[in-house]
Amino acid sequence: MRVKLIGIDANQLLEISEKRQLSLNLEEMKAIQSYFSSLGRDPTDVELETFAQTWSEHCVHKTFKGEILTKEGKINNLLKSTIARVTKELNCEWCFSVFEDNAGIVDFEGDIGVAFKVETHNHPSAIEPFGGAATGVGGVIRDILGVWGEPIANTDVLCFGPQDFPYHKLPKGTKHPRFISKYVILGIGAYGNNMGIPTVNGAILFDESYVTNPLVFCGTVGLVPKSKYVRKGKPGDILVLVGGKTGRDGIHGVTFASTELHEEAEETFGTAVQIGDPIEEEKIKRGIIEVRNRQLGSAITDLGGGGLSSAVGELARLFNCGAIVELDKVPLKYPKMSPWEIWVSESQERMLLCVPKENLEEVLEIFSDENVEATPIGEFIRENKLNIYYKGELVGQIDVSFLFNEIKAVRKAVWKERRHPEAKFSMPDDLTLDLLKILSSPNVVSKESVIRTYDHEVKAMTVLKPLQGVYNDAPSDAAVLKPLYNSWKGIVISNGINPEYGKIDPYWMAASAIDEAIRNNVAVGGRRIALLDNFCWGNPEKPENMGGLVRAAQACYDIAKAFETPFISGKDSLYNESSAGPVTPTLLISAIGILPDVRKAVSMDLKEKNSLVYIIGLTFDELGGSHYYKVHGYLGNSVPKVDALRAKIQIDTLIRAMDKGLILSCHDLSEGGLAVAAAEMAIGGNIGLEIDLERVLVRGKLRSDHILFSESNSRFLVEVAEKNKDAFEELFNGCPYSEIGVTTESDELIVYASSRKLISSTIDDLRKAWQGGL
Amino acid sequence: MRDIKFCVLRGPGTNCDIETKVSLEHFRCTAEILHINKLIKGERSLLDYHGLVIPGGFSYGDRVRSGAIMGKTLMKKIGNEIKKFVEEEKPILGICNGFQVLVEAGMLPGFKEEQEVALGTNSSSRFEDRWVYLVNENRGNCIFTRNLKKVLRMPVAHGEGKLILPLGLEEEYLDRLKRNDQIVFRYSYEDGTPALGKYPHNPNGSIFDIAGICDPSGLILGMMPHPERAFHWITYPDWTRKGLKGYGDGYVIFENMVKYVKDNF
Amino acid sequence: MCINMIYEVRISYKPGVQDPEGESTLEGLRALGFEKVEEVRSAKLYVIKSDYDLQQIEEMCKRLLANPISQDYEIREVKQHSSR
Amino acid sequence: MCINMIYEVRISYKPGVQDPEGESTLEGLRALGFEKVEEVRSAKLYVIKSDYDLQQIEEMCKRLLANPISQDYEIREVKQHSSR
Ligand SMILES: Nc1ncnc2c1ncn2[C@@H]1O[C@H](COP(=O)(O)OP(=O)(O)O)[C@@H](O)[C@H]1O
Ligand SMILES: [Mg+2]
Repeated sequence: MRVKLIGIDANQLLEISEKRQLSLNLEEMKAIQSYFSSLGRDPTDVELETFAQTWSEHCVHKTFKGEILTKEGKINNLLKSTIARVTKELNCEWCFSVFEDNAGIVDFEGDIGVAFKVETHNHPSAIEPFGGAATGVGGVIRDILGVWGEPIANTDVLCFGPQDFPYHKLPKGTKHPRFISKYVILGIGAYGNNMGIPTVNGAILFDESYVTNPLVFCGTVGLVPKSKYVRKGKPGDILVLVGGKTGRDGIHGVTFASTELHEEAEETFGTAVQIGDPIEEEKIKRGIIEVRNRQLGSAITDLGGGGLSSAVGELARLFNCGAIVELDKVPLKYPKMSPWEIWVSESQERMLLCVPKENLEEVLEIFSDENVEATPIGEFIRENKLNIYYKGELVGQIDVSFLFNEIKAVRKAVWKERRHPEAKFSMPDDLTLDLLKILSSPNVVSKESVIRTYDHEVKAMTVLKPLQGVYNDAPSDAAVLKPLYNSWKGIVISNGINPEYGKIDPYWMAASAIDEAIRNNVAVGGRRIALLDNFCWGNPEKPENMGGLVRAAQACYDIAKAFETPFISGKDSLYNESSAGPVTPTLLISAIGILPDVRKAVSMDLKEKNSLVYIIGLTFDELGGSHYYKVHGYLGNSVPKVDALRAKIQIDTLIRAMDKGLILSCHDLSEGGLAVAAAEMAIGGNIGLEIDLERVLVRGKLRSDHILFSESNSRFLVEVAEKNKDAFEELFNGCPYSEIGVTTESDELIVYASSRKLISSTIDDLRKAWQGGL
Repeated sequence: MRDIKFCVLRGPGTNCDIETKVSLEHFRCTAEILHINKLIKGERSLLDYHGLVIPGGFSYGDRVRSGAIMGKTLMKKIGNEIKKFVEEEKPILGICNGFQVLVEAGMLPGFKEEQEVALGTNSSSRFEDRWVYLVNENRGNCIFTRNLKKVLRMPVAHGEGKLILPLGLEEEYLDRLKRNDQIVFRYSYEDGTPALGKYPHNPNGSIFDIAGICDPSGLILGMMPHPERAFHWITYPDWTRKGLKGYGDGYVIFENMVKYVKDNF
Repeated sequence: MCINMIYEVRISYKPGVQDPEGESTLEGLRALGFEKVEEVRSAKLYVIKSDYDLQQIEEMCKRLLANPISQDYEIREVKQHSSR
Repeated sequence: MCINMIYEVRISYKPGVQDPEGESTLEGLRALGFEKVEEVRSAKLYVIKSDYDLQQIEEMCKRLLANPISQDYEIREVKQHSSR
C-alpha cells in the first residue's frame, strides 16, 4: 500500500509520522520525502516503516552517534569520542570483538571467548512487568546467540519506585511499584530458570523517580569458540528465519522505546506487549549451537528491535550486498497480517540465520529435530537493495546505503551545577541505630528472598554464588563461574550503579559506578577486566538531560582509561521520562574479569577469629549521596570522587596479595561505607569484629561518624591472618592501607573512636536488621 | 568389560543434561544425551542403554504440571519399551524435573501402574534455590545410596517439589513406603534430625520431609535435590570457608549407578 | 462441515489440599490493604476448542490435565459453534 | 452478623497475546493422541471469600491480580452466604 508523501507539506508529514506511530521527526520525514521524490514515486507502507525502525533512537543510537552542541564546543559522536575511544586507545589484544556485533567478546581460554551484553527493557516492564522483564531476559540471551554464543549466565539490575509509595499519589495509568517489582522479578526468574541459565549477579535499587518508569537491566554471558564465530554472508546465501511464529505482538516496540511514557501508553503501545516463551528459546539455542558446531551458517543475528526490517537490513549492509525477502513465506500467528506488520513485528524467540545453499538442508533438519520451525524466507543478492515481496508482488525496494545514511541528530547539552542543602546535624552519641537503619534501608537490605527465586547454580558452574557465609546469607561482591569442565579458569561478573550520586553530579556518578564495578570484581580476585555501559536517561531532546549525559560519558572515558579497562559493549536507553519527569540519570556499569584459578577466589565473609582487619584506600569527607545522609534526610553535595591512578595501584597490589594466599576475606566498601561493609562481613562469618576508627587513613579532618559512613571509592576491607601480617604489609608498602581492627571471640561488632564505643551490636541484631527486621 | 552406555533423556525444556552427562562420564562410561523425539519416532531404542537418567529442567515448560506432559508422553509412546527396560533390571534415576516425570509416569512409587502420588507446588508457592541437608534413611534397598554417608548436602532448585500422598491415605502410604524401604532421602538439619516440616530446612513442605524415594526394587530413584550440582566441592556454597575436600555428596550416587551396571551387565 | 465445541475445564485443588498460590495471593491482597479478605483459592482453567465430546474431554482430564491425587476437575460446555 | 460473599475472578490473556501455557498444553494433548484438539487457552481463577463488594474486587484485579494491558478479568458473584 502506498502512502502519499510527494508534494505534501510539513504539517501533513508530521501528521503521518504521528498517525502511523513512526516517531520520525520533520527533518527525517523530509529526507524520506525527497528520497522518494527523486525516485518519482510515493513510498509503500513497508518502506516507510523500514525507515521508522532503522532510524529510531533504539536502533541507531541517534543521540550517542549524533552531534551534540555544548558550551565548550561541538561533540561529534559521543560514543566514539568517549566510550569506544577508551577501547581504541588501550588496544588490548584480548579484545576479540567490540562494539560491532550484538555483544562484546573477549578472550578466555584457548579458542574459547566470552561474550557479554547487557540491555534494558524499561518501557515494556512498566506496562507489562512480567512479560516485559521476561522478554528483556529473552532478548539479551538472543544477543548472545546472535554472536554464536552459548549463554551460560544472566545478570539483572532492577530499579523500582519505593515499595511503600502511597496509592493515591500514583499518576494515572501507572502501576504500583509493588506490582511492578513483584512481576518483574517473577518474569526474570521464569525466563532464566526455564532456559536453564543461572542468574548469578544483580542489584535492586529504589528511588521515587522510578515510580512511573522502572529500569530493568538484563545481561547475559556466553561462551563462543572464536574459530566458529563466522560473519561472512555473501550473495546467494539463504536467509532462514528460525523460531516462533510471527504475530502482531511487538509491533512498534522500538518506536515505543524511543518516546516518553505517557498516560495512554498502554492503549497506544499495547501491541508492544509480549509474554515470552523460554522453552521455545531453549530449543532454538540447541539448534543454533549445533549449527555453529558443525559450521553450517555464514552469519547470524537476533530479531530484536525493528524485527526483520532491522535484521535483514543490518546484515545486508554488513556484507555490502542486498537481499530478497518473501514476506508471505514467514510463518504467521494470525493469517491476516499486512506485509508491513510482518516486516516490523518484534515477536519474541526468533533468530535470522544466513546459510550457504549447500548447507540448507542440514540446517533445516537440525531445527526440525528440535521441533523448531525454520523457514527460508529469502536470500542475499549482489545488488545493494532490499527487495521485499509479498505473494509475488514487490511491496518495497530500498537502497541499503540510503537506509543507513540516517540523518544525524543534533542535540543541545547544558550542564548546570546543582547545589543541595548541606547536611546539618550533629553526631549522634550512639551510631548503632544509624547502622541498623542503613542496614535495613531498601537499597542495602538483604535481597535473599529475590535471589533464591532465581536458579543461580544450574549448569553447576557457579563457584562463587550470590550469597556467602556460614548461613549462606551474606552479599557476595561478584559471581565467579567455572565454565569449562577441564580448566580451573574462571569468569568474574560484577556491577556498579549508584543513582544517588547522579542527583549531585553525573560525572562522579559514572566514575563511582566504574570504580564500584571494578572493585567488586577485584574483591573476589577478578582481573583483566572489561566493562559494559548502560545509560538510562530522560528525554535527550531536553538540553539539561543531555548536559548530564555528556558529563557521564566523559567520566567513562577518563576513569576507564586510567583503570585500563576497555569497554566492550553497551547500550543506551533514553526517553526514560514521563509527565512526572525524567528518571534520575542512571548508569549501570557491568564488569567481566577473569580468575586464573577459581580455587583462589576470595569471598567476603570473615573466616577466622583473631585475625587482622585492614582497610585499603583513603577515606575522604565524601557523604554527598550517602546512605548516612539519606537516613538523616539529606542528599548533600560532597559526592565521592575517584582517583583512578591511585586506585589502580591498590587493586593490582590486592590481586597480588590474593594470589599469594594472604587474604582470608575481602569486601568492597560502598553504600553505607565502612560500617556496612564491616557488618556484612561479620554477618557472613558469624564472627565478631572490633574496629578502631582512629586508625583509618583519612584525608582532611573528619568527624567519626563521617569516617564510619563515608562512601569514598576505591576502598576494601580485608582480613589477614596474624601470621601473614609482615608479608601483607610489605606487599602494600606504598599503598594507602591501615590495620584497623581484629576479629574476635565474641559475637559482636564494636567500633571505637578514641576508646569511646560508637557502635556496639550483636551479629544477630545486625543480621535481623539487614534481613529487613527493623 | 563391555562399554557401558547411559541415556540422559531430554525433552524440550530439559536443561540439566550436560552437567548430568559429565557427572556420569567421570566414571568411565558413555552418557548420551538423547532427545525424547528419537525414542518416540523409533529412531532409537531405550533398550540399547544400560541405564537411564532423566535430568532436571522444565520439560515442556512445566506447563499443566511439572513433568506431566513428558511423563504421560513417555508412557503413551514408549511405555512398553520402558517396561522392558525395567524388567531387565536396569537402573533409572530422575533428578528434580526427572523425579516429577517419573511420578507423573506412574513409575514412582511404583505400587501400581498409574500415578499414585504427586509433586505439588512448594508450600511457599515460590521457586526456590537453596542448599539443604538430607538424611539418608534407606536401609539398603536403593542401589544408588549404598555406602553413602548418613547426612548429605545438596542444592534444591524447584517450584513444585512437595510430595503429596492421596488424601486420607497418607499413613497407609507412608507405612508402605517405609516397609518396602522406599524412602531414600529426607530433608533434615545438619545433624541428620529430620526437618519435621520446618522451613527452610524442609524447603517445600513435603510430607514426612521426603526428598527422594525409590521403587520397591530399589532400581528407580527419584529425588528433588541435584546431585550433579554437588559433585565437586568447588560448587558448594561455602567452600571458601571449608576448603576443598575432593568430591561432593552427589558423587557417590552416580558412582553407585555406574558400578551397579558394571557389576550386573 | 464440522462441529466445533468449546469446553472449559476447571482444575482446582481437592478440599483439604493446601493451595499455596491461593495463600500467597491472600497474603498479597492483605498487604495491599484488603485486610478483610478471608480466603482465596486458586484454580486453573483450560479453554479447549475441538470436536471431541464430553467423554473425551474427561479422558483428557484424567490423562493429563488433572492430577488425581490432589486435584479435582470440572468440565463446562461453553458454546457450540459451527465452522466451515 | 456479617455477610460473606464469594466471587470468582477469572484472569485470561487478551486475545492475541501469547499464551505459552495453552500452547504447550495443546502440544501435550496432541502427543497423548488427542490430535484433533484445535486450540487450548489457559486462564487462572481465584475464588475470593470476603465481605468486600464488587467494586472492591475489581480494585483487587486492577492492583494485583490482573494486568489490564495483557490480561482480561471477569468477576462473577458465586453466592452469598451468611456466617456467624
Ligand atoms: N551506549 C553505548 N555504549 C557502548 N556501546 C554501545 C552503546 N550503544 C550501542 N553500543 C554497541 O553497539 C553495538 C550494537 O548495539 P545494539 O544496537 O544495542 O545491538 P542490538 O540491536 O543487538 O541491541 C553493540 O556492540 C553495542 O555494544
Ligand atoms: Mg541484537
